[in-house]
Amino acid sequence: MDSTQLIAILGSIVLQAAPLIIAVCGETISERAGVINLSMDGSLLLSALAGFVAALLTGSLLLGFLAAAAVGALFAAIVAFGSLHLRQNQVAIGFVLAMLGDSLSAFLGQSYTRLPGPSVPSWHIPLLKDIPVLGPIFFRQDAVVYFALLLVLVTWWFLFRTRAGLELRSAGERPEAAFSRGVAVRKLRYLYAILGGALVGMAGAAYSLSVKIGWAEGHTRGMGWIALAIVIFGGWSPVRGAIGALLFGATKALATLLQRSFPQVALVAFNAIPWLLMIVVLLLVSGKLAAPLLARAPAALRRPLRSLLQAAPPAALGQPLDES
Amino acid sequence: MHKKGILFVALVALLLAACGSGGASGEGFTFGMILVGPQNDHGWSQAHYEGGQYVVEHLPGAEMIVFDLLNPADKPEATLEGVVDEMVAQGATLIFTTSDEFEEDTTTVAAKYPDVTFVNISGDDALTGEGPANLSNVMGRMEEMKAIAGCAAALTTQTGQLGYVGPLINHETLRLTASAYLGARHCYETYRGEDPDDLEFTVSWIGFWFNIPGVTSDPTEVTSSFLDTGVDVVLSGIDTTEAINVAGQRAAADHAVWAVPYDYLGACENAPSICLGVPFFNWGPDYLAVATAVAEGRWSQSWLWNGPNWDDLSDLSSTSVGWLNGPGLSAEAAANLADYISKLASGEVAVWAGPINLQDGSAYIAAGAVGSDEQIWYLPQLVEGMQGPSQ
Amino acid sequence: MSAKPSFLQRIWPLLPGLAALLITTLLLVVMGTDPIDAYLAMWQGAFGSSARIYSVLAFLVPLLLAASGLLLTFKAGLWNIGIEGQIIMGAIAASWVALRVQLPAGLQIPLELLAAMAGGAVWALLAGVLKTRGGVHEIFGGLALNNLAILFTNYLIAGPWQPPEGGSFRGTQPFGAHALLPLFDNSRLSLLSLALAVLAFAGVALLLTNSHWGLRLKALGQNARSAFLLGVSSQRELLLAMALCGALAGLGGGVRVLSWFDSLRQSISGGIGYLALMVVLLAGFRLVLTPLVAFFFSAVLNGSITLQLRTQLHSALGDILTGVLVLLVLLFGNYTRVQRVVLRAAQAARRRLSDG
Amino acid sequence: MQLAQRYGFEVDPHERIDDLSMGERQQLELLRLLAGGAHVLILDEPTTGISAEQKELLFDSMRTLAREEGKTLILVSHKLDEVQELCDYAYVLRKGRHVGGRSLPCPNPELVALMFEQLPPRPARRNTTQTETVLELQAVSVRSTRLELEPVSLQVQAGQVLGLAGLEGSGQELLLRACAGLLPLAAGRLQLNGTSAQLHWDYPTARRHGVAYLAAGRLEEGLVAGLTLTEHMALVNKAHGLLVDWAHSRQQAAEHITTYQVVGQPESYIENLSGGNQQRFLFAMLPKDLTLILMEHPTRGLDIRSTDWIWEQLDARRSTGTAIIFISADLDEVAARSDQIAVFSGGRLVRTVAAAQTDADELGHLIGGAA
Repeated sequence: MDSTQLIAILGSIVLQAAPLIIAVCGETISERAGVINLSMDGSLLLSALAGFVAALLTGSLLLGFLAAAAVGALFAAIVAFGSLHLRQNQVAIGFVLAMLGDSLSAFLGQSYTRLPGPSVPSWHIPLLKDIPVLGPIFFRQDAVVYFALLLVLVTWWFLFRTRAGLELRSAGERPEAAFSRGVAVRKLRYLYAILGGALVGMAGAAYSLSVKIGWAEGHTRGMGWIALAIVIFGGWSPVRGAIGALLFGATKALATLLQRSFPQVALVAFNAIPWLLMIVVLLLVSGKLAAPLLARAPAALRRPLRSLLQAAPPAALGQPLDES
Repeated sequence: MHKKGILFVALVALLLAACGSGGASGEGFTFGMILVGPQNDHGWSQAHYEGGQYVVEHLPGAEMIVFDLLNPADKPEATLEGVVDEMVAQGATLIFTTSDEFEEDTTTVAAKYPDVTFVNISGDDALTGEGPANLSNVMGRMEEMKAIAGCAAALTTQTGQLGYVGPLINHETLRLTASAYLGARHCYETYRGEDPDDLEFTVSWIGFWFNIPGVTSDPTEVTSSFLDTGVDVVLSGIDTTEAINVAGQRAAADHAVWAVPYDYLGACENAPSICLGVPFFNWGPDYLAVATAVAEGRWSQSWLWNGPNWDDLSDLSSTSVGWLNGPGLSAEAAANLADYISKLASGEVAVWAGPINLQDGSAYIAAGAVGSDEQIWYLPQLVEGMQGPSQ
Repeated sequence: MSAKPSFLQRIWPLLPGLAALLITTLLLVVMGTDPIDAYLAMWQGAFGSSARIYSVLAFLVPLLLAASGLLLTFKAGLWNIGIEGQIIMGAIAASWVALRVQLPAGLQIPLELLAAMAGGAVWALLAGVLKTRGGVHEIFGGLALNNLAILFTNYLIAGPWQPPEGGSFRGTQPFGAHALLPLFDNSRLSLLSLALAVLAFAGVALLLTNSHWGLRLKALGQNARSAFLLGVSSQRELLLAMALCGALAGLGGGVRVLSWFDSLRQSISGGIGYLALMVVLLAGFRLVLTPLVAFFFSAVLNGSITLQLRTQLHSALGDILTGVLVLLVLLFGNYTRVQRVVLRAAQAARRRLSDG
Repeated sequence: MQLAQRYGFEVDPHERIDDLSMGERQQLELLRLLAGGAHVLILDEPTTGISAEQKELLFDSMRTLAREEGKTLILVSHKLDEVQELCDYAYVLRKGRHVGGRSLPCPNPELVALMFEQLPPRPARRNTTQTETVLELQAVSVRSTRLELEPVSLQVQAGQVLGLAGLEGSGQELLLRACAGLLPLAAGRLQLNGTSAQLHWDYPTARRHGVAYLAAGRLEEGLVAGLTLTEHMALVNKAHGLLVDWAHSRQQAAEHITTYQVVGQPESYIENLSGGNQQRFLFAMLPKDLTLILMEHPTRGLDIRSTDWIWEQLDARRSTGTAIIFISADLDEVAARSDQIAVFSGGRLVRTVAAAQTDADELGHLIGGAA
């Protein structure tokens, strides 16, 4: 394999990871504010369908993405309403919505199966595209990739560099403290859960309009759960989450290449890699294994190592707050 | 509940009686069709579905009951037997089970309903005698069409690398994939004057007839991976259209790539400009023949492996399999391809002409010999020169 | 807030059902199907003949087994989403015995069922140990193990357990008749497995209501810290709950290969584990309701096959009906909570009106 | 950052909160409030868990705030030295009542007299202390994320009551939890009844050796909300067979309800009982023969009747040789109920005194930080 091929493969990895990155950013925002949106898998499916159908019928990609975002936001709003207002278990509601989104997409999408439809055109960014190596990998893609990359930076900046981001995080970490300091915790949680859900919806449209164009039953099945795991792996940071999504894409690409290089190894061995990786990675980031490891590390290394390995969820993730 | 059941059975009996008296016309004739994928997948399942519709159009009064997406991943509550029960209850006297996946179950269920005629597509139980007397097999002789597909790819490639997105490994897929390779090899040598050993032909199996997320490899990613690593023509052997979709997307971004879809006449629609053509199944005429025979009460067991109408590969009233040139095929390539087709038609050239070695180097078809139906149908491995797993 | 339940409060539990029905009816109307035809088809598909009823019962067996197991893990506060993989591993273990072991008739089937339980239990313990020792949340450990179990099936049926004629990805060759559960009246229903499922459910009910262990699980699920201080060993009990749940799920998987099918196939469970989770959620973890809800699910899903055949609508309609129902019950099932939210909203609106 | 320099704080703004020491966190919090434009600052025990050096720094900046910037500061503290050092006027509150005030500085004893009313004449306590040692700690130190307890050595005899006094967070909780096996020993040896249990000392082991632990938060650590009294009874009973003998457990619960004068029914859910009744029931669930009882705030939030009743129960156990170690924020209780009193301050065991030879005055001083 020569370097052009390697660059081409890396470019594909970036493209295929783009929807995952968008979904991970959305879920990170939601969880940072204290709301787990476990419905992601169903929400991705239904929004992928909605995005494709809307774009197909109207001919407008923008409307496709908006329709998908609306579906994602609706799912998130149901989770938020159920937990924040009705004080029900977020995990249970999310799980049911994940199932329901799957069956709804299968039912409603029946007549749109495999139809040729619109897709996001590729557009190379002038100047940037000519940067050696990085240009072909990151800047000869389509708008979805640029949106995903930009979203990572904006989300990171918003979460960690703005006052509103601080309030968002405080709603997820110490809602009582935030409330006592005048933060409207519940309102914020609604806002960011719905915003996060809308991003998940756009990720769905990113699949059906850019990465896996068109619609078929079960189009993105499983990706929502993987995105949820990547949020954990990413330590609830959009940057680390994006790296996680890219690494995940890389392992899948590697699995495809390995299958061709090692025909004697059973096919399923390569398909198992992402799932084995999921277990290993979650083992690594869980406090139980990481903490003793960190304790033994030299003090100078502890901080960089921790930011690499450790991932504590927002302290009040999934917990209700009584504001009355 | 039980009383209701008896009532139901009585109703069925009535329907059956009515159909018996219907005779030749097909009036009151109901047949069932069971599909493994969605009926509009632009691939394997849609080709069958349209074959069924062809019967409905040409056999006046015939009615079709369809059940699609019968696979345990999508519907744990449905079994072939349960669906057949229901179809028989609705009056079906002929049932097409259109996947290799249904082979064993069809044989079992056929024994349960000896008065209903079963046709399993791509199976061989009627050939081997494992199936009961009311079961027959139909398959299209796709091998030459795949060879034509391979030829079109070899005539077009600029990098000398072809990629084949395969479903799962069995006799059927091995022989079809190998046929594509043999056609490509022949044309690469004959029409382009290249050394056929320089032609790289790589097979990547996804693990099932179509993508099941998390279970199979994703054909979108497999195709991307091919195109990233120098392959410029992708051939599809799976039920669905991912390969041509991805290639179309690449072409829109100014890459010189092409695709050859499979199964369904209309499969080029997804990206016409880079579609070199499609080897397709045309089940209609064969299904009509079977349905008419059943409706007229003169059906008898058979194992059909029907070939194309060599005079016109796109004559939908007569050919069982066919080839349709795609808009992406250059005029020069089209001319060469027409030549290849005419030689295949005349028998001057045979796809499975020896010497052919298997992938592990063992001799399979001797020099000067042509592979027998049996040898082709039960091909045990890919053939020498192909890259990719054989099991 | 009066002591006597109001009319609304009394009919409240029925409302989610009505609403779910309304929503699916709307869907049907939008898709241009006569709802009456559709529901009639579903009814007949589930209860239209004795064969259909047997089918409903046959599908119920693994569903009820899995749901019974989940009652245990939910009681301990665990989200055993890995139950799907546990069903599959049970099926694989049972298939191993059926394919590779030859025993006298009286021993063959019991050994297959025991192997099925062991297979499910091992897979569940794996998820349990990942949680208790590795700190991996059972939802994600379970999901990964589910997919690994599916891939393992694929490996077996395409590799070492491939039928002798080679090829097909459909599954292994059919097991010998002696290895299969005896079937009832030409259906896919094995009365033995139905009896086992009922027995398993009764056992779980007994464990949960009357055993020391069940009480410890309940304490763990309610307040793990207090339970620990009162002398309950959380690791051991959680693992035991997982193992038992896995064993029941695995038994369900065994029943799938030994009676519903006759061989190990790809996607042998096809989501029964997830369905069982929905069953238990809809039953609100209540013992009495669980088998009823499981039966309801089985009937709806079986009915949706007929629905698809008659109306050409996607059979996912049945999943939508049950899914919407579970969602509505989860959201609005608790009358007092809903009432509180409504009252508060009304108060706030009144305040805003009087302020503005 | 400008603010930090103005007040002489050295807080690295890039550090994570968990990595900051308590002192640094206090500084940060102060900065945060000042940046928010606060004019009145209320500081509740601001020096808890911080070093003397950091305390000086903090006090300097507080003085700057008050004198130079005209901010109003209200300090809530138990530590007399701090109050004397920093404040202009002190109000003394006791048991929810305002009992007086003094302009500062003033002699310490005046304040102490206000803080701790004269101890009532103690009821004659039988001394049940026996000779054999139940618990011996040798240079035991315990570490938590916030505090490190310096090595402690002490002995508790059978039948003896050891009271642990000190402001909350001075280290006595760490010691108690370490004795219960809930926290690992960072160093030192722990012997129970003469057997060294340094290596595998965990909570189940401690329970097996007849150690009982009652935490402060009854519904958080001790009782299971959602379970009835009968179910609690069945839970703690040694399991005979697989199934619960509900009739027996119910009868037991009923008996305990009578014996321990719990207001409730066997079918009552534990969370529906009052705090006093919950505590009574916790006592009812303690096994019969115990070597050592460890308690955090055994009577916090209880009325006088329940308090007395609980101590009667403990006395009864004491007389059979059970040793008791308890923590209480109520100095009167510590002084009245203990044989020995260990006083903790700032992560250190300051001194162990015999209860008979001390008074609230001395305790107050010790707690306040004077060695």
